Parts: sequence; C-alpha cells; structure tokens
Amino acid sequence: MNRILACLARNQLLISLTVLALALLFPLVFPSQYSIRMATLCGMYIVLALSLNLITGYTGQVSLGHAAFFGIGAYTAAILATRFGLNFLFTFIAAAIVAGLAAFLLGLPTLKLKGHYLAMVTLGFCEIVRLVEMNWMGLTRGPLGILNIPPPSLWGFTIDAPIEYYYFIVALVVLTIKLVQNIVDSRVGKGLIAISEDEIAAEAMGINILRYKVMVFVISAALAGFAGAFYAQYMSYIDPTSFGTDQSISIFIMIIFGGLASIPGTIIGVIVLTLLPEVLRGLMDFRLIIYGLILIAMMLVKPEGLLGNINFTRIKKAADGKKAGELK
Amino acid sequence: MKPLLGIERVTQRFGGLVAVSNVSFQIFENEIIGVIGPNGAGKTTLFNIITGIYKPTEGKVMYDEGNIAGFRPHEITQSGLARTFQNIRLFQNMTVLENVLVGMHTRTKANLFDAVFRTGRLKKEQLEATQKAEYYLRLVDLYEHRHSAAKNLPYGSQRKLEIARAMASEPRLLLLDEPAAGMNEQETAELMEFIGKLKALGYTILLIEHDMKLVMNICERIIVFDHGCLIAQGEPEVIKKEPKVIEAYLGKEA
Amino acid sequence: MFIQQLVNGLTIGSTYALVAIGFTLIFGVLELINFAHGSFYMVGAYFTLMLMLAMGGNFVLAFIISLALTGALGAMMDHFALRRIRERRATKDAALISTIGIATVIDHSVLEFFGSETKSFPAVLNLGKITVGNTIISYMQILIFAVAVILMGLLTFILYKTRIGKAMRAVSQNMDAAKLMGINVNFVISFTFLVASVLAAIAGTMVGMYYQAIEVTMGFAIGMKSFAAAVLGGISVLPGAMLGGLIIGVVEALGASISSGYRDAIAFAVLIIVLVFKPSGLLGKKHNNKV
Amino acid sequence: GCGPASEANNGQAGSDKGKSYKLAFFGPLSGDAMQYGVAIKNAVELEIRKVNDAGGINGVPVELKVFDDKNDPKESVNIANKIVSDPEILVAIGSFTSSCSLAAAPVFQKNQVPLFSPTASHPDFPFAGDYMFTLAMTQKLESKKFAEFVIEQFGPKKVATIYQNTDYGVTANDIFVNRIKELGGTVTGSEQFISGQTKDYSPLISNIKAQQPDIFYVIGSYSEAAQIIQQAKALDLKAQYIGNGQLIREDFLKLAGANGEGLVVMSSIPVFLSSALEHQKLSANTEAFVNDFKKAYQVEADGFSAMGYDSASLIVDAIQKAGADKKGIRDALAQTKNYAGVSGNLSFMDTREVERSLINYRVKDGTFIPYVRE
Amino acid sequence: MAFLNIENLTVNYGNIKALKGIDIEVEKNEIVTLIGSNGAGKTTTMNTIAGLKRSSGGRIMFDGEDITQMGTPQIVKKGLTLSPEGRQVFPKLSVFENIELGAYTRSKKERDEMLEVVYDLFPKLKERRSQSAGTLSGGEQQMLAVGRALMCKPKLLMLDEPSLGLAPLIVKEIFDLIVRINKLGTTILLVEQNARMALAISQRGYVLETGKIILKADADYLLNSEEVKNAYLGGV
Ligand SMILES: Nc1ncnc2c1ncn2[C@@H]1O[C@H](COP(=O)(O)OP(=O)(O)OP(=O)(O)O)[C@@H](O)[C@H]1O
Ligand SMILES: Nc1ncnc2c1ncn2[C@@H]1O[C@H](COP(=O)(O)OP(=O)(O)OP(=O)(O)O)[C@@H](O)[C@H]1O
Ligand SMILES: CC(C)C[C@H](N)C(=O)O
Ligand SMILES: [Mg+2]
Ligand SMILES: [Mg+2]
Repeated sequence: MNRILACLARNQLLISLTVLALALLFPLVFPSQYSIRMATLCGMYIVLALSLNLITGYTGQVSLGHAAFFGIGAYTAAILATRFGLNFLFTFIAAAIVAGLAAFLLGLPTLKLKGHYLAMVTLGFCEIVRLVEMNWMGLTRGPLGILNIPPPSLWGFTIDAPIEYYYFIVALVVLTIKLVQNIVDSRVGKGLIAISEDEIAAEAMGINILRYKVMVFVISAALAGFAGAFYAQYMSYIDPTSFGTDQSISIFIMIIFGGLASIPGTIIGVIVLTLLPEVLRGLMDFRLIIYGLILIAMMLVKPEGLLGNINFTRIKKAADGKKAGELK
Repeated sequence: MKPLLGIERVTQRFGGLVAVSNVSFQIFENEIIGVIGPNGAGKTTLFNIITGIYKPTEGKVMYDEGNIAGFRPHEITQSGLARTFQNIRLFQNMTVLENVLVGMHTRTKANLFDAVFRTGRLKKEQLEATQKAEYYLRLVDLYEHRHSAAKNLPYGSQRKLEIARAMASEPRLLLLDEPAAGMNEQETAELMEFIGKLKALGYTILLIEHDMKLVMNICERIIVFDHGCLIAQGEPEVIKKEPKVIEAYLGKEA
Repeated sequence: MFIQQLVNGLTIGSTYALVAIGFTLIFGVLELINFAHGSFYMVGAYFTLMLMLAMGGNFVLAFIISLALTGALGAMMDHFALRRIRERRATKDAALISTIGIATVIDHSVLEFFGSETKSFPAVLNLGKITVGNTIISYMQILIFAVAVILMGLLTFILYKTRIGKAMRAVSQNMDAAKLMGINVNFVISFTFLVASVLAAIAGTMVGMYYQAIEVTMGFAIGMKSFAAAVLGGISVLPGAMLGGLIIGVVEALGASISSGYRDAIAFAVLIIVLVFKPSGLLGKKHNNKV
Repeated sequence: GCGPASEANNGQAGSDKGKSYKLAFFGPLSGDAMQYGVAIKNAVELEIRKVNDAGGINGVPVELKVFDDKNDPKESVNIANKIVSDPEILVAIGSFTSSCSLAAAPVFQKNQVPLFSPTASHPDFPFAGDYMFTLAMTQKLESKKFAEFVIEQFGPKKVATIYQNTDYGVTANDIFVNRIKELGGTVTGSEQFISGQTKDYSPLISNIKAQQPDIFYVIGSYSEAAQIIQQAKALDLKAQYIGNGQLIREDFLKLAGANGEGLVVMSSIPVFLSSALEHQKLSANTEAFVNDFKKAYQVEADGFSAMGYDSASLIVDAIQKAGADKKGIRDALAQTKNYAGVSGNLSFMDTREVERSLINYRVKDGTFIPYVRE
Repeated sequence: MAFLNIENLTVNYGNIKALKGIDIEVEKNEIVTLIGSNGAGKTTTMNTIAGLKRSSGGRIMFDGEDITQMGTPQIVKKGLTLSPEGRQVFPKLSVFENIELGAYTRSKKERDEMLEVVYDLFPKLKERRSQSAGTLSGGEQQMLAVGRALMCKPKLLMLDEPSLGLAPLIVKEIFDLIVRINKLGTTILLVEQNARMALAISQRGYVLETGKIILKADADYLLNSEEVKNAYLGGV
C-alpha cells in the first residue's frame, strides 16, 4: 500500500497530465448530452468544494454557509448579465468580487469565533442571504427566480453548446486546482495549516491569525462566487432554493467524504457523490436511503475520507529522502 | 547597559486569584536567566504575559524600550521574542520540518501574490528556508526525523522540536518553559550543553525549570517566584543559600 | 397585540428549547452537532401517532412505547454508526457526516413507509384556553413551556448531581482519561444518545399535538433553529439552550410581525450579532484555555 | 408511499421496435407537493394506456417517460435538459407548479419542444414562448374572478390575505388584492410565509387579527391552509375564511377537522370528491373518467388529475394530426377550440391558456358542498 | 505467577514497532521502575497494560487473570490503574470533580476516605477544589493527576512520570508518598526520568531500549552499574 502511494506520489505530474487528458477526451467518449451535463456539474462542484476546502480543510474553520457565496456570485452574474448585458469577463469578476466582499464583511467580526460557533454563524448567514434573495423582489425577483440568463460571451464568441461549457469548466477547474495548490504549498499555506492545528501556537509563531483567516475566507468565497457565476449562466435560471443550507451541507459532505485538505480527494469525492444518486436512480424511492447508508458506511470504513491523511507531497519527500539515504 | 527586557510592576489577576503580583526585573543581552518557584507560583503566567497571550492587569513589559504589554502574540514574535510551551503545542499533524518552517514565518516574506503566481522570489525563499530549517533540525538532532509527523515523536523529542521551532523565528530573546521536563538525566545534560551553545550564538535566554542541576549549572542569574511574588533574585550560589528559597522551594538538602 | 406576539414567541421558543435541550446534551457530551436530532424528533412524533392509530387511540401507551422505540433507535445509532468512528479517533467531522447520513436514512425511510403528506394528529388533550384581555393563551402552550422547564431541570440534575451525569461530562473532555477512571465510555455515550432521543420524541409528540399535524420535514427546520438556540445560549449549557430557544422564538415572532418574509433572517441576525459581542453565547463560560 | 414511478412503457409497444411516439411527463412525485403530482401522472398514464390499448395513434404506440422534479425548479431545469437531449421526445407534460414550469420553459422554448403544463397558472408562463401551453386559467383571470366573487358575495368589506411565497402565491395574492381594491374593498394587510420553513403561523395571524378583517383569504397548499386555519381559530380570528381550489381534497378536511367548517373555496377547476358529487351533475365523459380513474387507482380523481388527463388527450389528438413533428404538434395544439375535456370545455386563447368559469364550494358538516349564498 | 506478568508483548503503531516482545514481572507489594531514553516505549508499555492501546501479540496477566483483551474500565475495576503521561485532567471540570471521578468505581464511603488522604497530601488541591482543572498550573495538574489515580485505591498503581514538572520539594513528597502507599499494600509500576530517585525507592528495575528490555536487575545493582549511569543517570 505504502509503496503504491509512494509510486503515485513520485509520478504526480504524469498522473495529473493523464487525468487532464482523460478529462479532455471525456466528451468524445461519452458524447451524450446527459453525460456531458453531469460532467460539467461535477466540474462546477469541484471548484466549489476546492474553495471550501481552503477555509475548512486547510485552515480548519468549519463553514456551513458556502452556498451563500455561491448564491451571491450567481445572483451578481445573473443580474449584471440580464439587466446590463455585461459580458462574462465582467459578470464573473464582479461575482467573485461581490462574494469576496460579503465574506470580508462577515468574516472580519466573526472569524474569531471557534468551531461550532462559527459553523452556526455561517449557517445563519447562508439562511439570511437566501431570505434576502427570496424577499428582495426588486433586485432578485424573489422566489420567481431569474430566467433567461444569457450564456457567457466575449467579443462575439458565445459559450453555448454543452461541450463548450464543459471545456470552459475544465479550464476553471484546472485554474482552481493550480491556485489552491500554489497557496497551500507556500509559506502562506503552511501558516493556514498551522492555524488549523493549533491557533495559539500559530499565533506564537508570528502568524496574524485573524488576517489569515479573513484572507482565506475571502479567497474561498470569491472562488465560490466564480462558480456561482458559471452556474447562473450555464443553467440560465436561478432561484433562491439552489443556495440554501442544504446546498452548503452537501458541499461540506463532499469535502469530508473525499478527505479534508486533499485536492485529489476532493475531486474524487465530488465525482463519487455527484454520480452516486444518478447511479442509484434505478432504485427509485430507496435511493436516498441507500445514499445515506453509503455515507454512514464510508465514515465507518474510512472516517478520514477517501484520501484524507494522505499527503502526497510529504510521501514524496519521505520517499526521496529514503532513496537519497540508500545511495549514501 | 540598557536591558533587553524590562518587567515593570506587572500584576496579573484571574478573578480573585493573583497569579503574578507586582513583579519587576530586567534581562540584559546574552544572559541566561532561570525562573524557579513552586508549582503555581506564576512562572508560566509571566511567560504568557511577556509573549502576549495575556494582557497584564497592571504594569509594563518593556522590550527594546517600547511597552509591548497588550500586543498580540504575533506582533511580539515579529519583534524578536520566541517561546516554547510547558504543555507541548506542536503542529501535531505537520511534519517535523514543516513545524520549523512555520516557525520561520516572521522571517520569510513571500505573500499571497508570490504564492499564487509562484514567483522567483517565492522559490528562492522556499529553498533557503528549507535549508535553514534543516540546519536547526540538525542542531537539535532531529534531522533524521524531518519527514515524520510531529505527533509521532516521543515526548522528549517533541520538546527539542519546540526549541528548534522557536529558534527558527530568529529571536533575540528565547523563552523556554521547562525544556528539560520529560528528559532523563543524560538527555538533560545534552540539553544543557545545547543551551550553552545557544548563548555562544548570541541568544538571550529566559528559562523556567524545576531541574535544579540544570538551573544552577547554566543560569547566570536566577529569579525566584512564590505565590506570584518575586521573592529573590541573584546568582545561583546566592540563591541556593537563600533561606526563603530553601523553605519555599528547594527543601532542606538541596 | 404585543403581548400576544410575546406569547406566540414564547410558545415557538419553548418548542425550540425542547429540541435544543436534547441537542445540547449530545453536544455537551460529544462536542458533536447531531444532524439527526431533528429526525429523531420527527420519528418520535410518527411513532406516537402511528402506534396510537394502531392501538385504537390509546395515547398514553402509544407515547410510552414511542419514547422507548425512539430512545432505542438513538442508542443504536451510536452503537452501529458512531462507536467505530470514535474508536478510530477520527475527527468530529466524520461523526457529523455520519449523523447526516443517519438523518437521510431516517427521513427517507419514514417517507417510504408513511408518505410525504402531512398527517393529522388528533387532539388528544383538549385543554382549552384562557383569554386575558386581548391575549389568548392555550393550556397546551403552557404545558409545552412547563415540560421544557421541567426537562431542563431534570437534565441539569442528572448531569451535575448523578454519577452517570458526571461520567457524561468527563467523557466529553477526555475519553482516555475517562476510561482510566473506570468509566464505560461506550455505554455512557449510548446512554446519552438514548436520553437525547427520548427528549426528541417527547418534543416531537408535544409539538405534533400542539399543531395537530406532523410531517416528514418537520425535523429539518426546527433542527436548525434549535441548533441556533443552543449556540445562542452557549453550547453545552442546558439553561442556555432554554434561554436561547425562548429568545429565538420571541425575536422570530416579533420579527415576523414586522416583516414576515424576513422572519428567520431576523432571528439569525440577532444570533450573529450576539455572538460577535459574546463569542461563547449568552450563558456560555468563556474558557480561556491556559497555555 | 405511492406506486413506483416507473418509466412507463405501456401496452405491447415494445414489440414494435423503436417505433413509438415518445412523450415525457415531469412533476412532483416526491416531496411536499407529491400528492398533486402523483394524481396528475396517474391520469396521464391512464389516458396513454387507453390509447395504446386501442392500438396506439394510427397504429403507433405512445411511450411515456416519467421524471420526478420534487417540486424543485432547478431539478425541473435538469429534467428539461435531459428531455430535450432526446430528440425523439415530442412533447413534455409538466410541471405541476408555476415555479417548476417557468424554470423549465426557456429550455423547451430554445429547443422548440412543446411544453404542456396541466396546471401552471402564473401569467408569465405562456409568455415564456410560443411552445408553452397551460390548461390552467392563469392568475390574471382566475384571481381577478376570485376577487370579484368575494366582493359580489360579501360586499366591499375588509379583506386580509396570507400567501405562500412562491411564483404562484405572490401573483395570486397581488392580482387578488389589487382587484379587491379596484372594486372598492379594503385590504387590511397581506402576510407571506415560506413553505416548509415553519409550521407556526401565529405571529402572522396575530398581525392579521389586529387588523380585524371581515374576510380572511388563505393561499397555500392544502396542508399549509389546514394549519393556518387551525391556528387562526385558536387565536380567535373571527372572519369569513376563504381559500382556493388547492384545498379541495379529502386530506384537507381531515387535517382541518372542525376548524374547516364554514370555509368558502373558490375554484376554477372541477371537484369530484364523492361528497361534492352528490350535489353535482357531471358530463358523460367526465363521469367515465372519474369512474375509470377510481377503478385504476382506488382513489378519487381530483380536478388536477382531470387536467392531466385532458393534457394527454389533447396531445394525442395533436400527434394524430401532425405526426412526429414538434412544430406541427405545437401548431395543432394551438388550434384547440371548444374541446370537450373532462375538466371542462377547453379553448386556447392566443396566449395558449384557457378560460374557465368558477365553481365554488363551502365546507359543511365536514364535506364540500356547492356554494350558495346564505 | 507474578502479580503482573507480561509475556512477549508486542505493540505497533502502523508500521512502527514500538514494543518488540518484552517480558516484565511485578510481584505483589513491589515497587518496580521502568527506565529508558526518549521513545524507548515506556509510555507505550504502560498504556498497553492499562488497555488504552491494543497489543499485537503477547499476553498480560494481572492477579491471575488474562487482561490482554480487556477494556480499560474493566481493568480499572480489577484494581489496576494508571496515572497517564501528560496529565490528562478533565479541563472543564473542577478540581474536586476530577478527584471525585477518580473514585468512580468505588463506593461513596471509600471516596470520602480517600478524599481526605489526597487533600492531605496535596493541600494545594483542596485550596483550589472549585477551580477548573484546565486553568491549573502544570505542576498543579500533575498533582491532580496523581491524586486522582490514588482515589480508586488500586491494587496496582502505574505512574507514568509522576514527577514531571513538579518543584523539587514536591518531587520528594511524591516519592515519599509512593513509598507510603506501597507500604499500605499497593504494588507500584513506575516510569521515571528521574531514574536515580525512582530506583532508590524501588526493589527492581527494567531498562527498556527501542522496544526491547535490555537489562533487568535489582535497583541497587542498576544504580551502581556504570552502563546505566552513563546512559541514564547523567554519567555521575
Ligand atoms: N487562565 C487562568 N485562569 C485562572 N487561573 C489561572 C489561569 N492561569 C493560571 N492560573 C493560576 O495562576 C497560578 C499560576 O500559574 P502558572 O501556570 O503561572 O504557574 P507556574 O509557576 O508556571 O507553575 P508550574 O511550575 O506548576 O508550571 C496557578 O495557581 C494557576 O492556577
Ligand atoms: N501515536 C503514535 N503513532 C506513531 N508512533 C508512535 C505513537 N506514539 C508513540 N510512537 C512511537 O513509539 C515509540 C515509543 O514511544 P513512547 O511514547 O512509548 O516512548 P517513551 O519511552 O514513553 O518516551 P518518552 O520518555 O519520551 O516519554 C517512539 O518511537 C514513538 O515515536
Ligand atoms: C399550486 C397549485 C395550485 C398550482 C398552481 N396553479 C401554480 O401555478 O403553481
Ligand atoms: Mg508552568
Ligand atoms: Mg513516555
């Protein structure tokens, strides 16, 4: 087992490229609209889950309100696109900025809260945002939702066909992975992980905890806002029911299921949990019971998640170290 | 000569309990000072005040001429103080090496921008930081274990890792809270030697310890606490014979 | 009118408190957000109703059997789904996901067996109401309030004065040390789940009687509110759960009378504001962990 | 629960390989509106079974694909995409609520697939595009007629409303309230609630009570309305309670119990509850439908299922005329005039919606009886 | 057979072999000390005997019974208790509640009896009885941990570094105490970094090195052995 992991760790680049190639070839192998659609949604959830992983997985701050930022992004993009016909550069960036700003305003006073208090605050925030979306008829059309959101277009080129959306989200996923990976691998990332391990010790190491938490919360929310913009323009219809606490919780489940603080884990977790209900569709009414049982079983067998506790970078270093030792 | 650290009339209350009571003393550059006193005398509390974990109820903590009382811990670390904890507080799931790298936080500069775009500056800095971290780990004899998770180290090694991590922030003043706890006499002897080396490297050290052999051998000056009060201060030979200290702390035969 | 809204709020609040107490108990002992608590609340109400219908309207017997069944279900949940996670020293998140899984299984099983439509709950206790000026208070409201207070008192007594209560509190803080005291950790935790589930079933039945209707989704919304209540009062402090529940209820009722659309938003906003100024809740003790 | 919501492929169609007319149905088959959705689905299946038993359309069997949208608009968008990605599906029937139908509409419109909702009554629905049809009288007409009925029966009194915060509820309330005002009535206040969020309506009812209205109009599903009425009675809100067609179900009477007594229900859809039938005469084809339905499913048909049945019949007719041609089917459907459906006489207006007349009821002794002025 | 008899005990942490087959015997009424450097496996041994950690091979007999597979609470009820490394107090409970829990398996009367003894021994604990344990100083917590272990009047008491973090005066008191309770009939298994003092009060000692027992002898012998002196007693 360990040897397999070491082997995997050593060939990270090769594996990443293979996965990417597979992703690019996917629509050619499974050309049905349905499979492309599922794959596109998977991609979107990967972006969402990776962004939540930044704050919850790496920094250890449980947020049960991620759907709020997803929703803020979606509404920002939808409103700008439908009312002002702005192109997607604007809608996407505005979505990220507005979501990030909301995270800043929420995070600054509340990120000093610990554990479940923060979980509750974020959950409550998600509920408040949803109610605003539901009640501010003039801006959001309330429960009626926003219809006919135009597809993303730029300089005359419009992303319209399912396959174009698919490649668009693949690009977003790659960017997100790179972003998260780079942050985590840096000094800043180490600081975040230190915070999740022991706040007092982290502070004693000179880390400005609140600043770091707010910063990563904002990045995480901005990414979610980005995903929201994609969602709005891809679905062409949004309403407040897509951004409730149940959505927040399902994103949360995805990252735990895949393994906290693990990028490949998150990706696999999202894919498994998105496809599972589809695979179980044949079981009809029983499928959600089965789904629940699978969650329970998974936590019994691998409570740390699919790839939790497996740090490929560390394994690689250890393996390299050993090899160097053998040479000596 | 100007003191590096000046504690001025510091008092710390917890509800009705006075954990530190109107304490004043000074520490000069490149000294090794020991803090001793019975359990619950207020030694760790003093460390917590100096490092910003508590804001003292009264009094000043002068460091480099400025009053740092009430500053946040990260600001204090930034300005050149570092500590270890009596109840070990490592980043348990991070590797030994990563623990030290986090310790270097204040001495590295790469920001979010560098991180996201993996700038040259970041890569260069990362390389240097790793080399430095490995240097510290060699100092405390943990280089071999650099890739194992901190939590898997035995107790004594964890203490050493804490010291290495504290050193990584390149402090001028190092505060060690019972560094020898959990070490046997042989290991304690090694630790003494190591602390001596630190002095040679120019560090100033304030340490709490109940191991009298260590304290009496390496400290140039000793400060004695009892019930939150500073009851004596001076060179080891003097302190050893001080009746107040013998009664409150050392016991007759020591 | 204001007084009436206050009464309304206190009643809603008592139902939150009733649920929050059980929630807080699990939280206090395991530091676990039990997402399945709302499901136990719902299933308790279903058991009571279905048993009563099956037994020709014998409410008391149905109620007692329902409590036993729900309690057993709670203990089983711990035994089969949570114990192993605990023994493997996994994070709290894993247990939390497990409770979400359990909630899903329970909710959808009930849906499968009884359908999703709202079930009418016969008015078993026809207690009547009193009218004071313009304000109407039903005896059922008073009963719910009283039960909440009594259960809170009882539980506080158990936690602080009995042997098993002390064991519960010890388990919450350090399982290994608790074992070293000779405490059978698994038993204590399963027992805690049993008690919490019984509390949930009492709450579900009472609320079902009050609204004369129950439905599968009744657990989710109240689950969230009672979580909010528990946090507002200061998690793991029982009187806090009670106080938090009442405050959320009153704020919600008063808020609803100002803007019904934003009724929950107002309650959650109050919660967030309180936490900003009092990070460990209203009655929560600030624990400055000594370093 | 209810029988399996299988992807029905009825009759011996399977033998005729690949050759069938494919239709899709989507609606709430689980979740809070499941009762309505299942009834409609059953009626649609009933009609298709009948057609297939009679040899299909010109010898070609009809095949129905069934989807459950759980009354969740985003789910219905998903389903819509799934449906349009199958080029063989000619027409979609769905969904039950306006919210779901509205959300799905653009997908169908863009792909030029007719979407036929048996029940969506939001005035915007037909305007989502010329491939949209609804068999409901939209709120623009229905709620207006409700208001006119109220003023006519009870005079220009003080009216208060409570409504569900959905596409349907918001518009139904707006139009009703405006019309009341136009007609000289006073509206003392409107309270809204969010479905599924809470069961406690007492704060809203207390507000309304303070306004001392003469008439209290409840817009919500049957289970919500039952709760609201029960709590209003408990708080001694003395007024004439009124509701609309959604409430006409046995389950409502069960949930509301004695509190339902005296309630007036305004409806644009027919009612087949046996209690109500005693006082009503049905046309021959309606009676046949009611009997067939009862035989097939052992439950009584309701107005919504009648509308589902009519939807299927109209589509079958259109396919007969146009064959497997979506545009042709659309055009044929749009031509529908004076069709004697089981839910009434149906003619599509230019906007592909229908006009219906009101049939009103009063709850008396635990049953619905046709409304007569007292 | 000895009172506590460990045969060929092996324990792993994943791939790490922490104990590689050790044998230890403790006779009734003995004080036995386990010494060894950092990471030798002393704590692992203690935790495994107490049932906190599962062994992967070997057998542990206590008072004539096989306790290898028993759970900790059962073992504690049999009269074997451990004051663990790192104190492990219940931080949010008061000092009094912590002590009281020590006597969880005992009757109220026995509890009250022992309470006197413990308070007598550590007056500081009495003085701080309503303070929450988490805010005690390190040494105070250590006293609490030892006091709490005493509360259940064990037949065999295992102490993992009881003197850790204690002031010299208190260290002496602790060792005096160990002798005293031993005289009253409690068997003691001790792990100590302060090997000199520990061996001075022990009858026998074991030296553990990287998961193996490398030496087993009378305490006097160990105290005077050059090898032991150099490795563990700071060479003096
Ligand atoms: N956060 C706190 N709340 C309440 N009391 C506290 C707190 N921190 C420390 N104390 C009390 O203050 C006193 C001093 O504690 P401190 O930890 O400074 O002692 P110490 O000298 O380090 O002792 P030791 O040698 O045992 O570590 C103790 O009696 C302790 O109980
Ligand atoms: N949880 C763990 N996971 C992995 N390895 C562990 C774990 N706990 C201990 N070890 C390893 O087992 C070995 C024995 O450790 P143990 O704690 O028993 O030593 P010790 O003799 O008590 O040391 P010390 O004197 O420092 O307390 C060490 O090599 C340690 O690294
Ligand atoms: C709620 C139901 C009565 C359906 C309603 N006609 C709608 O359009 O949503
Ligand atoms: Mg201390
Ligand atoms: Mg040890």
